[in-house]
Amino acid sequence: MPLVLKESSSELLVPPNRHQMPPPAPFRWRSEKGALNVLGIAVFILALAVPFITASPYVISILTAGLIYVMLALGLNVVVGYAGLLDLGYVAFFAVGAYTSGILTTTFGFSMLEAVPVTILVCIVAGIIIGGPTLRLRSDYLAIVTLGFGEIIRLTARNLEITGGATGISGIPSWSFFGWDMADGLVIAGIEFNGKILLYYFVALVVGLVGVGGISRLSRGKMGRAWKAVRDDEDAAEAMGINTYFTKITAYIIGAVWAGLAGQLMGTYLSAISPTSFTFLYSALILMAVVLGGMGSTPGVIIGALFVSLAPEFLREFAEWRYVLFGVLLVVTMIFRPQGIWPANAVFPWSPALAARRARRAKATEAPEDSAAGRPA
Amino acid sequence: MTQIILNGLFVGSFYALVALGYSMVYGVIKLLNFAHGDIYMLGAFVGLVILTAFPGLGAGATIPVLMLVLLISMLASGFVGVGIERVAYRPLRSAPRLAVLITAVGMSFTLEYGIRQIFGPSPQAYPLRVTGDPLPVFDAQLSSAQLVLMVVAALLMAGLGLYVDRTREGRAMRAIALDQRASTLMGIDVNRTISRVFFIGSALAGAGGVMAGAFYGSVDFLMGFTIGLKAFTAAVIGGIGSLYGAMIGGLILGLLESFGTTWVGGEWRDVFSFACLILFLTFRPTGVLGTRVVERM
Amino acid sequence: MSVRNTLLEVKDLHLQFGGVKAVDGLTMSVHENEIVSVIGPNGAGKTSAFNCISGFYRPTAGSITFMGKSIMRARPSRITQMGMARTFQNLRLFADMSIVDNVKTAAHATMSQAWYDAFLHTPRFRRTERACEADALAWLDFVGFSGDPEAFVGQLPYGGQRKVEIARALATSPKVLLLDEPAAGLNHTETQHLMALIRQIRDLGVSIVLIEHDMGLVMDISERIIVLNYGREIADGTPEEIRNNPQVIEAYLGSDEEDAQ
Amino acid sequence: MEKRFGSFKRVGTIVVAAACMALTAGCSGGVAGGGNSDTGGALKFGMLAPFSGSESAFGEYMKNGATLAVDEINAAGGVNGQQIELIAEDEACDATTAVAGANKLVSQGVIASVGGYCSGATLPTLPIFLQAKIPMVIAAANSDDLVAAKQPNVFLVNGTGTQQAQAAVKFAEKSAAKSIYVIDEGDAYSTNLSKAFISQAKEAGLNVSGSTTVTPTDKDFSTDVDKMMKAGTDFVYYTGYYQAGSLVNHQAKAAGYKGIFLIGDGAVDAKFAEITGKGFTDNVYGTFTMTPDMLQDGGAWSAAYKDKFGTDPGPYALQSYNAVKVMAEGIKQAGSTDMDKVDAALHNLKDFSTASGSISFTEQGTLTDAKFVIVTIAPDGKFVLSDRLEG
Repeated sequence: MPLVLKESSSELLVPPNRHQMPPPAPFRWRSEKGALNVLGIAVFILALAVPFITASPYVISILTAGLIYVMLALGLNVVVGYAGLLDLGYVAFFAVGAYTSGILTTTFGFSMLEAVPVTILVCIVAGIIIGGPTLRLRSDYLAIVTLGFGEIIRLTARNLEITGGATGISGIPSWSFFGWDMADGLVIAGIEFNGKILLYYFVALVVGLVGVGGISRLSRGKMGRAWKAVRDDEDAAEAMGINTYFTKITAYIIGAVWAGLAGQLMGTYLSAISPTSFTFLYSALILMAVVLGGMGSTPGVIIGALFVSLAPEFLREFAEWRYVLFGVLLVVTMIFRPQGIWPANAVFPWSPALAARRARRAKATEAPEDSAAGRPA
Repeated sequence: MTQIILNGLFVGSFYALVALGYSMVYGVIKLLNFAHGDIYMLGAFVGLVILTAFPGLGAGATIPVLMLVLLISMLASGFVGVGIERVAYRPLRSAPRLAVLITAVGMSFTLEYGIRQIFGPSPQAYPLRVTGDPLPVFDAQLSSAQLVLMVVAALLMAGLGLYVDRTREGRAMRAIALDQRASTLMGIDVNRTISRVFFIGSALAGAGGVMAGAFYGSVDFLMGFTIGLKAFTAAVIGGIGSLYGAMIGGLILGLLESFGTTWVGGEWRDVFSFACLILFLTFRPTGVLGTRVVERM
Repeated sequence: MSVRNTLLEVKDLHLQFGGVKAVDGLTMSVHENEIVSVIGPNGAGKTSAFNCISGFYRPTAGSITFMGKSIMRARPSRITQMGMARTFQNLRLFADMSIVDNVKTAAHATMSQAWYDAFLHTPRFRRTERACEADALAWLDFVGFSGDPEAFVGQLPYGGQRKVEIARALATSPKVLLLDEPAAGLNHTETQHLMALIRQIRDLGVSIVLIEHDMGLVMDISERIIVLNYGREIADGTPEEIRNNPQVIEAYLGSDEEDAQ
Repeated sequence: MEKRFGSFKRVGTIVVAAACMALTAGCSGGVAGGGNSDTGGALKFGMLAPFSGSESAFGEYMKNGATLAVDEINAAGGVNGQQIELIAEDEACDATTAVAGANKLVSQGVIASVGGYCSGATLPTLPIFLQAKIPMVIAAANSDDLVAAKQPNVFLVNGTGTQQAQAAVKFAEKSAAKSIYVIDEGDAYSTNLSKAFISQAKEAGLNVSGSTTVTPTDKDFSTDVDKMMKAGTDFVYYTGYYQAGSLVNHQAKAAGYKGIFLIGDGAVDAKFAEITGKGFTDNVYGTFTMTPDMLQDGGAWSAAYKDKFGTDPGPYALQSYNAVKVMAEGIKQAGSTDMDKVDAALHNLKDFSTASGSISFTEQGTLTDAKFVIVTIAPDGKFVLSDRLEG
């Protein structure tokens, strides 16, 4: 007796020859998805080991900055990669997160932990205010309007007193749980973690992992499919019962909250924020990370973010020419490899070969035209 | 009061000149050319190169020299605009809209930071200075230089208006704006016309750059970014795609900004103009002159 | 035929693009479990009427009620959720998604899965995903698609894509299915399969509204035919009545007086 | 398909194993981190200056000034017998880059910090150097927030906003200004200076008729100029940088402004005259610290700078030179590189003679006498001494 699991009411149309419910898929080491997960875990463990290999504050601090870039790129990937909305003012939410937590902790005496829920709330409101009017627009208007909003938020932060005017906010406390403050280090089993830098590296790493796992899972769920449908063909998505406006707003809000959290993390990590680090240049850099890495592909976006944030540190002369190079890279990528370094649909960069082989197989079984159709119910 | 209006109109004529390029390109191939603001900057730097190469020029009577420099940099920026379209936008003509927009952002970065590497980050003084003694206009004053520049801008815009309305190429442009495929069937060489649109739009922006350099006296690699955004706002206010809309939109934005700065203060100037952009796009996306285009399935 | 209650009721519908009157006073209705064809010369306003009914165009006048509720101002997604799905004349599948994902998107309205279910991979997420996957595969099987569901839509032949689009429309569990020229571009055998498929869908209790030019298919399968010309219906009846209705013939073949001049 | 992915499973496990080994092996050495292991060799002086971003022109001048001082000290036998090595890192006038640069300097074992240009970027590096027990002599950044941080290891060799405002008020009184109008650019430096000036001018009973903020990235300031003219202004104090300052001056004069146009030290640069144009440089004055050409042996200093770097000394080159000299003197008198000893030595430094006069520090680490003077534009476009404000 086929297991009828559609718990919605009976009037729903149920396909007649329903397959027996396939057993829950085992964690298939064999399949590509399984292999990707293994690679992901391996990279995470390697990243965990880095502080034990070289604990120089400089390497750790640029890695933490890199991880914050990865978080931002993940958030923007939801907006640009999955839902196809070109957001050129993404750093506005990064600023909202940083400033909300900064103001709450310095002027209103919140502890950093209490500031987290408020920051999320403020980011949701900001997402609605910015997303609301703009998401009805066509994508090219959306690009300029989000850019406009990014500048509005930066200039407002620069002009208002409460946001510390042009000098920004300083003296933002680090996280403290039940009396223990991040700044005074930690001793676990003999290993002495001193200094805020190391601890924030681990915090950023864990939050990054949550992001990578959570957001890629999100993209495989119902909401993820809705985003991709809206990106491919908005009218067809609407015809399939997907409220495109609501779907776009959700993508926008999830991106906003994620950037807000990254902003809060950067605020506590740097302990001082100023409007100069929220200019359009940073929105464009995050966009480049997403586009060069591969729009809509989590591994690609991580690689893109690390490239954009770490390359200038390692190649000193590159620092001068990086913006010109990024500009050229963007144009070249869009013309010759729009799907980026690690394409979204391929699990591994070399998978297109596999996808092509799979397609040939599909065509082989599809060929005998007069077979299946119209079988009696 | 009239002083504020005069200031607004003067700044507005610069916005209009650059906005024309935006509207033409958008009207014809529905492309938001982010790099358009940077061509304004490029025009200014071409003028700078000419003037530093021939120092004698700066000393002579300013107006004829200005016209000569204007002409050369308009040609140069025009060809750069055509080059950009040929290299970056033509291969993506059938690509999804997102890809073309991102390419435009990439091209804008390449131009901005390319010029920065050549001319250095700090602003350069402009060898040619257009200055004139102030002429009293009611209770306010407008310097003769400002008057000359506004007249030149008006002439350029009028010339463009005639070109688009009267000539054969102009009709071809309007045809492509309505339906690109149909116009190819009517024997219009679409690629050549689009290159011509880029040429004219960029030349006008280049002219704006030279005039700004001559009047204000300094040019830097980021001047294109701000004016690009303002020009787009002007194009939207006027009704993107319509040429006269761009002209009117530019003047309106200039006035809005100068009144805004007087009431609210200089630091809120950019916030004020972006707010106008967002309000217009939300409540009246087709702008003052734009026609309501029904999106056919 | 027993008197079945009407699902869709269109009264005096008007739609104008600038000067062009695309739909000019159309009145029609669709009853439960029925196959209705809408035919008419090119430019008669068939697809425009379709787009008004499915919410993509906002009509200038008249009324459209579906299961008793007016859907004049409803969004297309709301109309689909209420049970009226449609396909498109020029095959609008999601190119970047696999075939099974294409069909799974259609279950969006009926699936009860919040975004945090996916984020936290809760049991409800796994259960609803499996149910949705099973439904999608079943619908693909039902329409006779036997290729690899993980392949990309773009790699399928035209006939295969047609089937996937119908499967996707069915996955929204509709009560009325609007098919916009489903037989366009199909060869003879494929048209036969389509006819059998449409009857099967009707047997599931779904009424079908068909825009079609293939007169063989229309005459063979329809219980009722509505003929449109210049934006309004000029005939509405069984295939036999329509076959020899003078106005229909005139609309299609032009009247004798015109030839005489 | 089967065989193809077996290898992934193996690759995955190998990578995981390697990571664990690294974890155990490296665990002893790596974690200690922090702290400056004294390698005995050269005394490393760290300098953060803007080498990219909008202010990158000033990074080179600062580095050259500091290098000149380091070479002079090393030639004279170094400090306590040890040679000095200068390490410059990019601050890009941005908090994130400055923090990364500061951490890089700490990890390279610097024992002193002599840089700092943008106040907004220098502020977040203060706790990093404090935690690494590194004394700081800040060459250019002079916002009062740096003093408000109340860190014992922070010393400023550039006069703060408050001290520069004192000089401007004295000059306004001397020129009997009847209606003063203050213009700033909304950034950290210019708002700090304009607020300090307005409060002190009001205390001194001067009539401040109004103030406004301009957007530096714009070119057209006619509306701001119009507001200034309507206030019947006869004395303008522009506290921003030369890029916009020169345009505001030009447009004010074009609109018929005849009064004094005083500018802050940020705008005192030969480019100001170049951009504002010939015939628009009269009545332009600047509050500025002593420049080499104003000093008795100043000429020799700029000559030494010129033959080493081939160009004239730019703004803040002198302050960076002084910062290195002061830090070296502090370490010499403290006899060690320990932060607390050096801080104490710097605090009781009495009239240490430098290229721009004698230096001693107040309690909060600022100059006791910032010696701001009034400069004006000479016919050749350069800024020259106009009034020592001694009287």
